[in-house]
Amino acid sequence: MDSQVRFSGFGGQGVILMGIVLARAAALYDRRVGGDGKEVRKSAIQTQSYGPSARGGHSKCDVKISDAEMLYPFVEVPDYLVIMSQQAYAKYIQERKPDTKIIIDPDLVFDRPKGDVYHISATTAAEETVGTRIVANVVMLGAFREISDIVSLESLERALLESVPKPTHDLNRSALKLGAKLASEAVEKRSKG
Amino acid sequence: MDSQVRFSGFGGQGVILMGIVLARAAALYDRRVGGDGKEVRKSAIQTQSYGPSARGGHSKCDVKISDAEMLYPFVEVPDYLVIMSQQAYAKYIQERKPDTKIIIDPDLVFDRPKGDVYHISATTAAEETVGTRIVANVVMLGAFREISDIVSLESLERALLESVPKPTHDLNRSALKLGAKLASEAVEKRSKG
Amino acid sequence: MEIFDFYRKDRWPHVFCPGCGNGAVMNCFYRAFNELGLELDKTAFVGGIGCSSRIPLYINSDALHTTHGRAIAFATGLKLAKPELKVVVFTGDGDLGAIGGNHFINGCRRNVDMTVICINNNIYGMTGGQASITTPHEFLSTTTPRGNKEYPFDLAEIAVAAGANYVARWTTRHVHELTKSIKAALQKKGFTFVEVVAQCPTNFGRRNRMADPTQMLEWMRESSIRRDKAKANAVDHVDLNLEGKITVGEFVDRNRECYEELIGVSKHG
Amino acid sequence: MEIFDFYRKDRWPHVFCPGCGNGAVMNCFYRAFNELGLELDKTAFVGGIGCSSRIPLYINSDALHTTHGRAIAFATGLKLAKPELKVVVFTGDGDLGAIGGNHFINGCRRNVDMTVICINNNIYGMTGGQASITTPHEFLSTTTPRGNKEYPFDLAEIAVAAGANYVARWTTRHVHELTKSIKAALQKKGFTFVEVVAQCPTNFGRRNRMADPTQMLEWMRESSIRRDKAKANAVDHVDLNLEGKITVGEFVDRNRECYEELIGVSKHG
Amino acid sequence: MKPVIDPKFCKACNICVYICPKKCYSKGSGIGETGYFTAVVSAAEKCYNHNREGKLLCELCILSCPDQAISWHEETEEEKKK
Amino acid sequence: MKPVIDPKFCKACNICVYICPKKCYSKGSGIGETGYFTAVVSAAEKCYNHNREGKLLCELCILSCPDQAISWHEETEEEKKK
Amino acid sequence: MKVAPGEFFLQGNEACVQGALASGVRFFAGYPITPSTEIAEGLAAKLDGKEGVFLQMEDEIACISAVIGASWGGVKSMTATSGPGFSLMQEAIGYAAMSETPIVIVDVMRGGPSTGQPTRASQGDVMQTRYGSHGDYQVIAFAPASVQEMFDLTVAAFNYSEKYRVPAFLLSDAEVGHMRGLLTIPDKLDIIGRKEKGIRRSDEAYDVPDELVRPFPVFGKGHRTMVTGMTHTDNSWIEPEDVKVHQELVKRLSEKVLRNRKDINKWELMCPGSKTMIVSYGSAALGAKEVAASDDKVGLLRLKSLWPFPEEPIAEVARNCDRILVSEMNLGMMYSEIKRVALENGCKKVELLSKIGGDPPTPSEFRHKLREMGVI
Amino acid sequence: MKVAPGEFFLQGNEACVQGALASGVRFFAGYPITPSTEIAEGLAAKLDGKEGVFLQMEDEIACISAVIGASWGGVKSMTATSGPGFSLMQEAIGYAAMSETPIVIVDVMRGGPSTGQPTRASQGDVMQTRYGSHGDYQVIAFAPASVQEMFDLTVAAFNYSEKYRVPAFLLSDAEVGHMRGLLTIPDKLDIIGRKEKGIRRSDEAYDVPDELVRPFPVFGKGHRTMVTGMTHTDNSWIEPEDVKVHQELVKRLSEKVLRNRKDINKWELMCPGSKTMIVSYGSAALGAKEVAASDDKVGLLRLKSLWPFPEEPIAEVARNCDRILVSEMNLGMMYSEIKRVALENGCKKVELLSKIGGDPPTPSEFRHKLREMGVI
Ligand SMILES: Cc1ncc(C[n+]2csc(CCOP(=O)(O)OP(=O)(O)O)c2C)c(N)n1
Ligand SMILES: Cc1ncc(C[n+]2csc(CCOP(=O)(O)OP(=O)(O)O)c2C)c(N)n1
Ligand code: SF4
Ligand code: SF4
Ligand code: SF4
Ligand code: SF4
Ligand code: SF4
Ligand code: SF4
Ligand SMILES: [Mg+2]
Ligand SMILES: [Mg+2]
Repeated sequence: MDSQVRFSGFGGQGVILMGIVLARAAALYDRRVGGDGKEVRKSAIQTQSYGPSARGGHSKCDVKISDAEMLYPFVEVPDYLVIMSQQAYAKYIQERKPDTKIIIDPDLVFDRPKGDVYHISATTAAEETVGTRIVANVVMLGAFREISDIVSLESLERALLESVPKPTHDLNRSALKLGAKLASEAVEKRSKG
Repeated sequence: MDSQVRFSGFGGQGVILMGIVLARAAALYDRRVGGDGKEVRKSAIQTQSYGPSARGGHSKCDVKISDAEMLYPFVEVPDYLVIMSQQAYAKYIQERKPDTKIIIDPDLVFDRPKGDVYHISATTAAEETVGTRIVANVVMLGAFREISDIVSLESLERALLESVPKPTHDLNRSALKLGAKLASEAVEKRSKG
Repeated sequence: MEIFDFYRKDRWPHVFCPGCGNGAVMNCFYRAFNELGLELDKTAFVGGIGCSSRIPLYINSDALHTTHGRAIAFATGLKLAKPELKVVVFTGDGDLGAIGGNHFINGCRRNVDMTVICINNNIYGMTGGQASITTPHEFLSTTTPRGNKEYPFDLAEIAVAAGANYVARWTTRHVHELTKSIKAALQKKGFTFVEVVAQCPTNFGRRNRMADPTQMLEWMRESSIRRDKAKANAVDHVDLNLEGKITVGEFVDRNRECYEELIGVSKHG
Repeated sequence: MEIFDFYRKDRWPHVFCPGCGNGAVMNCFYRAFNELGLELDKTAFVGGIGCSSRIPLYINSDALHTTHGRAIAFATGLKLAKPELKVVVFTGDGDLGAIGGNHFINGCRRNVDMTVICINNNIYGMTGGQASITTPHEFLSTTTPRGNKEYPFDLAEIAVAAGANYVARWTTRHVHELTKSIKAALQKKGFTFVEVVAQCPTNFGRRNRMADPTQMLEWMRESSIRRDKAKANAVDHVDLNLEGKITVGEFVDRNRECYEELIGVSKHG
Repeated sequence: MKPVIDPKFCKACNICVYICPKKCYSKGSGIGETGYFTAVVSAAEKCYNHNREGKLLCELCILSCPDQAISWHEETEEEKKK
Repeated sequence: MKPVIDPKFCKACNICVYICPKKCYSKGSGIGETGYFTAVVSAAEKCYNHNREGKLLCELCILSCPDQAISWHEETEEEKKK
Repeated sequence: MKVAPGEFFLQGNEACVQGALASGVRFFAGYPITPSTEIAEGLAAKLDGKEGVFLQMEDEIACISAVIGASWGGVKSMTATSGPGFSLMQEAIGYAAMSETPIVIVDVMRGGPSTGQPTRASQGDVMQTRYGSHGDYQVIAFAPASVQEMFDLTVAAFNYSEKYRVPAFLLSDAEVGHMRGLLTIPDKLDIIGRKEKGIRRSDEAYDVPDELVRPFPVFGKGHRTMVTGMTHTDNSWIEPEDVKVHQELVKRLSEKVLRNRKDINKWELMCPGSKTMIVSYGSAALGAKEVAASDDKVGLLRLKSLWPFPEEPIAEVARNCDRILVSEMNLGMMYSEIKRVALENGCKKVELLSKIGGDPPTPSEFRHKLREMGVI
Repeated sequence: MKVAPGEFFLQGNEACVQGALASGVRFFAGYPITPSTEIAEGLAAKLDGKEGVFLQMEDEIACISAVIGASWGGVKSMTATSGPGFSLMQEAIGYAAMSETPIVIVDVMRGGPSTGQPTRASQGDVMQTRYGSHGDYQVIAFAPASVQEMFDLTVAAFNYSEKYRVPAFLLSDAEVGHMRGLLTIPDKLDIIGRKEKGIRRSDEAYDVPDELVRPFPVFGKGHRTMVTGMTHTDNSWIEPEDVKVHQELVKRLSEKVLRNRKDINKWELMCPGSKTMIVSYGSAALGAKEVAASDDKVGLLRLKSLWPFPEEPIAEVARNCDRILVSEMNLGMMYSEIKRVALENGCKKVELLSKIGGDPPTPSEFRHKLREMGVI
């Protein structure tokens, strides 16, 4: 089975990193032992929309994860759509299926889409809880993992820590956990609401 | 009917000019009135072997003259082969038919070909008679015309004078005449010998 | 003319990063152009490819956004075909001095009447921060991860040696001097060249401990030295490059006849 | 080593016209190379396209006869790939200064160890006499039938401004001085440049009332002026160009570290 | 005259804050329309051009602002009194 | 030592005639093997290097000849006497 | 500059100069290269600054860049070169196509690859003309085979370049460029002028359907034109990331040339009914002319234009003959295209007479080949 | 420099860097250009002067010139660029072909013509790769469609370049170059070294028939080599006017590539028996993979090498199917070649799915097209 994920936001938020870490985790580490005792591998490809230089504007990063060999590696319509800015919302909200799970940061996205929507205040939470909005993307990634359960927390964490400077490892670990927490709260709230 | 003419020698002798003047004469001026009272035109094309810059070595200039529209403008095997250096002799003597008329300057060509050969000492004659070997090519052209009679003397002279600087007109006229004279002598000698 | 008569306001905010030096050069250019009373419809702007080279597209006039490095060559044809036009080229250190180096020196030599403004941000901004021919010795870039081992060009000195009529260099920390030099360049016939050392916080500053644009302005202030002073100290320009200084000032101001005058080109409207 | 150990005698007489200046430069080069005791098998010769650029093919050594204008770029790759080779470039005013201008100035700047000898005959010899970037003002050529309206480059001054380690200019009327400068250039590390103003009687002389090669040598003798004298009279090089003078002498002799040293390239045999 | 920042254009580079010799500008604190913390004119009355007619002085801010976000405006009567 | 012209290489440019300060060369008059009027060494005995051993002097001719047509040779006993 | 009508004896390259002048060329930038140099030299003598500008530049890239720049100044402009210079011009040729700048480029072909044979003829650049620059674009190219056609097709290149706002090429070769022969300049020539924005004329250029070719906004006339080689909208704002904008633009650039094939393509047909047809162009077709004139088993389709690819005349010939002999002075470049069209149209035997090295195939060589094929 | 075997998660361009290092690249000269720049940046980090040289130069012409020069110094050398830079390199590419210099050129294709779409993928340079320089020559070109192939085919490009002394290309695109995925570097790789004159090794390069490929005389080893882009004899003396010498040389240059098609060409075949076959390559083939895997009416021939033109696998496919759908991210470039071969082999229906603008064709778009064709 394939999972198709799209992360979007504005330049500088680290949206691309989210996709890289997810795909890396799936491709390198998220291997389970199958029924026949053999290692079952996933294949994962990350692609991105690549604008000129680092000049704000919207930014998009796609990840496709497959249990079998990857044939077509691009996301056609995402199963998961993570949106971290109003601009990105406007641009990417159309490309979804009825059952696409949508995860937004409600402090940065002003519109409120209909459907299977999760509100994760990653930016505010990052600033308030771990002290810097720089890791808002990691918070969101943690939340995404909790909601999607596409990869294990361990492999995601391992891929994450390989991709960020050593001195920030603790910070990033906390951010990932914080995301998971926000997600369970959101899920709970939804199931209640 | 087509006439195919090849002039050859070394760079600096003015071999190309010979061909240009002949072709120009044929193309522009050598028009006779035909049986039906209409002007009969020839078509004439001049082509050349074009080496890098003006650095000695052999030099070749072809002229093809046709009574009808020109189809294939390159000389395959010449009807007339004019040779003004030993190097050119070595290079071009092979490409001829049994009846190709060969005209050589015997002071510059050391070999003696067999066949229909005319010896025209154009260079020596130019130096001795008109005072400069610079016009040896024009002397040779005059001789060639006399032998071949492909174009009229008038049209050849007109084309020649258009192609050389005004102050040299008399010189060139004399050279052309000198050539004609050398040619009649050579023809005479041959018919005798 | 207000600034947004000169620039295409409908394209604002422009694409340049926060703090990018291009904007300051635009301000000074507009100021000089306006104060001279020049007319937009009698002026054409030409750019190559690069962040800096995109400025012509923001100006409310005819703009020729060309290929990388060839702006001066395009401008030469345009100017000679329509000599009544004033022609201004916006270019970058990479566009003018790397791939376009030959057209640059030949432009100076040929002396066709045009003003060339080179925004030298010491880096390839548009492509994400590779070293350019003006990246200072030992500075970092994505293609010099161990520090730049080459030494930079002194574009202004080369323009002098190649024959330009007017040559000046300033930094974006010298907005008034820059404005004055742009004016001088626009007024003089022949090939005139103004180089502006400008900040690229995103791709040059960030890798060289000057991520904040104001740090870059401060660096320029500290490194600048007037050319007359530098000359008095008898250091040749290559040595100056070795020291990482930025010589600023007017480098040359002469009156060689421009190419159009020399060939007697007539204005065919 | 006799001269015809150095040159490929089986290719003689060479293709150059009677009286062509290329031959004198070849003599001086052989002399310098031989007197320094350099070895043919440890040297590679690179040329672009042009009469002058064909000299490498006549030398009894490895020769890279390249594309028009790019000899320095080819030589740069060759040298960096095989640093133990001595690399010498033969080029012409068109090859080096017109189409190759950018590689020329960047070569000077980058300072890869090589010696570049430019035979400046003020014309495109090979293609039959079109103006080049060094054709003097008002001189005739097939593309300047009313006299050249452009002003020439001063290649040696540009090399100085661009950063070459050694720069000298002589004419073929200065065979001894030329030999000495070629020696100096071959001995110095880094980018060294020797420009030789040379006669092209066929395509420059003939159109400028100097069809006889000796007239050209005489013209060079009369027009030459030592650079120190010229400098003392405080005329800048552009003005000198205007006057049609040929400044000769050593222009610069400095010891910037060469690129191979800077990047610490190791000799991989 | 007083300088005014257009929040639609300001990209919060803070060059104005750095360059103004009279410290008329300060860093912004709230997120602007464009998502940036746009700078603010915090002390227009200190500017050389405060209550001044005719040719403007200094202008370092306007010439240096990369985003053409600063422009001159008439002061209100109240501001003039500062 | 004396200079000798190789008629297979000489292209008759007459640079040697022009350049020699001692007028050792003169223009040729007869057509050579290559079709050129090759120059001739007409007064080798005037050369700085006439009857000289060791490092050669002057050499303007040899360095200037475009066709590598001039080379040094031992003089014959007879020539040495000139 | 006016060109006097009459008869002249000229070199092919000189006839091209006359054609350019007759078309109203006002700017030429060139860099010397054998065997095209006479075109530059001829225009250097004529364009003296008063009636137009001749500029020799530092390299071929500068030349074609200046030529494009000059065209935006509203004048007809042109360059001429040969293989090595043509290769250097490729980037800017793509720019001219993308920016829809009318310019004329003459390539007098010599033997390649690389420096190859500077003084000898070839037809090795015909595919480069079509595909030499990166990306999708279409051009117009003519292939003269005589002094007269050097003139006529130079005029055609200028005309179609203006009409469709597309770079147009004259693909000559060292033989045709250096050949001397008669040129007749007629009293009246049809010259198409710039399809200028803001000016409506009863000009042929305006026959072009407007949805494909836009009027040309000359600089300095208040249009506030933006010209760019980036993907751009119809009002020239750059949109380098927009899929739709790119598709519309690039497809239109191709379509405006392809859809007008009928208008552009030119050819000569000899003995059209023959069961064996030679298809050739330029110098390579001259030997075939002689053969077709003398042998009625053999006909000739001589292409005077190579791009846009003349599908129709080739298809027509293919439908009516048994076999085709393609002749070119390269290793078989147009051959594959011609073969494809021939196969599509039911002609299954398509052979190649390829000759490189500088000499055009002779009538004898054609006959030899035809004999081998069992035709004669 | 050794490359560690193992599994890595990398960008396509980074995998290319690894492939180059694994092949033993010792010289890289580059000029930044999107979307290829990561290749230069990656090699800048690795080639520090000790184990090889990284050089950023003044332009792309200088880069490829230096790369050729370095190859004559005996080292494996390479450059990487995209459309505009690729166009500038064309003259020197012809020189490399003519001088038989082994070099590798990576073109990460973006949308053209001209500056076009710097950040978006295309396949608009495939014909330019074959025909971009003047004159007749042949090259070798591979088209990767995954991160792994960016590695594998870089190695192949180096190997075949050495084996046949010919410039070899990696024709990637912005999607494949920027895609991140798994790369497996095996423990052992087959690497072909320089076929050096004076040194006989039991190296695969020596399998090449000697009458076509000459041993390579590295500079500085006393060979007194002459290298030239002019027409030259076998001992490298220039003979620019000699017809025979030119014919022999230029034909050999082509033949050594064309005759070894079987050795060089690589492809992937899915559902070979299908009556409808898609023929595609690179990014454009990815959607087709999904379709062919899920629908047994449709097969796929995915070309991994484009030049020399893979006649044989296409002919084979054409002989066994009813119709072919060619899919490419240009307006139909390989399409015409494929159609010719298909027609020759009796397959008459050849259709095109062309998509430009940056996005590779999706499986849905393939299905839509196939439905239109009445296949599914
Ligand atoms: C022929 C070619 N090579 C490379 C590029 C890629 N490119 C685009 S902009 C640029 C560098 C621009 O640098 P600079 O001129 O300094 O402008 P900046 O962005 O720094 O203002 C490069 C290399 C290109 N567009 N064309
Ligand atoms: C790209 C390219 N453009 C033009 C030419 C034609 N060409 C060959 S040599 C030459 C000029 C050579 O002039 P220069 O370098 O001064 O050498 P010279 O012959 O004067 O010694 C030219 C323009 C070429 N070979 N390649
Ligand atoms: S990358 Fe640098 S030069 Fe380009 S817009 Fe950003 S700051 Fe300015
Ligand atoms: S053309 Fe000039 S440079 Fe070339 S060989 Fe002749 S004299 Fe020398
Ligand atoms: S300088 Fe301009 S853009 Fe920067 S903070 Fe101040 S007002 Fe905003
Ligand atoms: S004009 Fe000067 S003093 Fe006034 S706000 Fe601007 S920078 Fe400050
Ligand atoms: S200089 Fe040399 S080539 Fe010239 S005439 Fe004297 S010997 Fe002969
Ligand atoms: S060495 Fe000097 S003096 Fe002797 S022949 Fe030669 S030029 Fe004359
Ligand atoms: Mg820059
Ligand atoms: Mg020259």
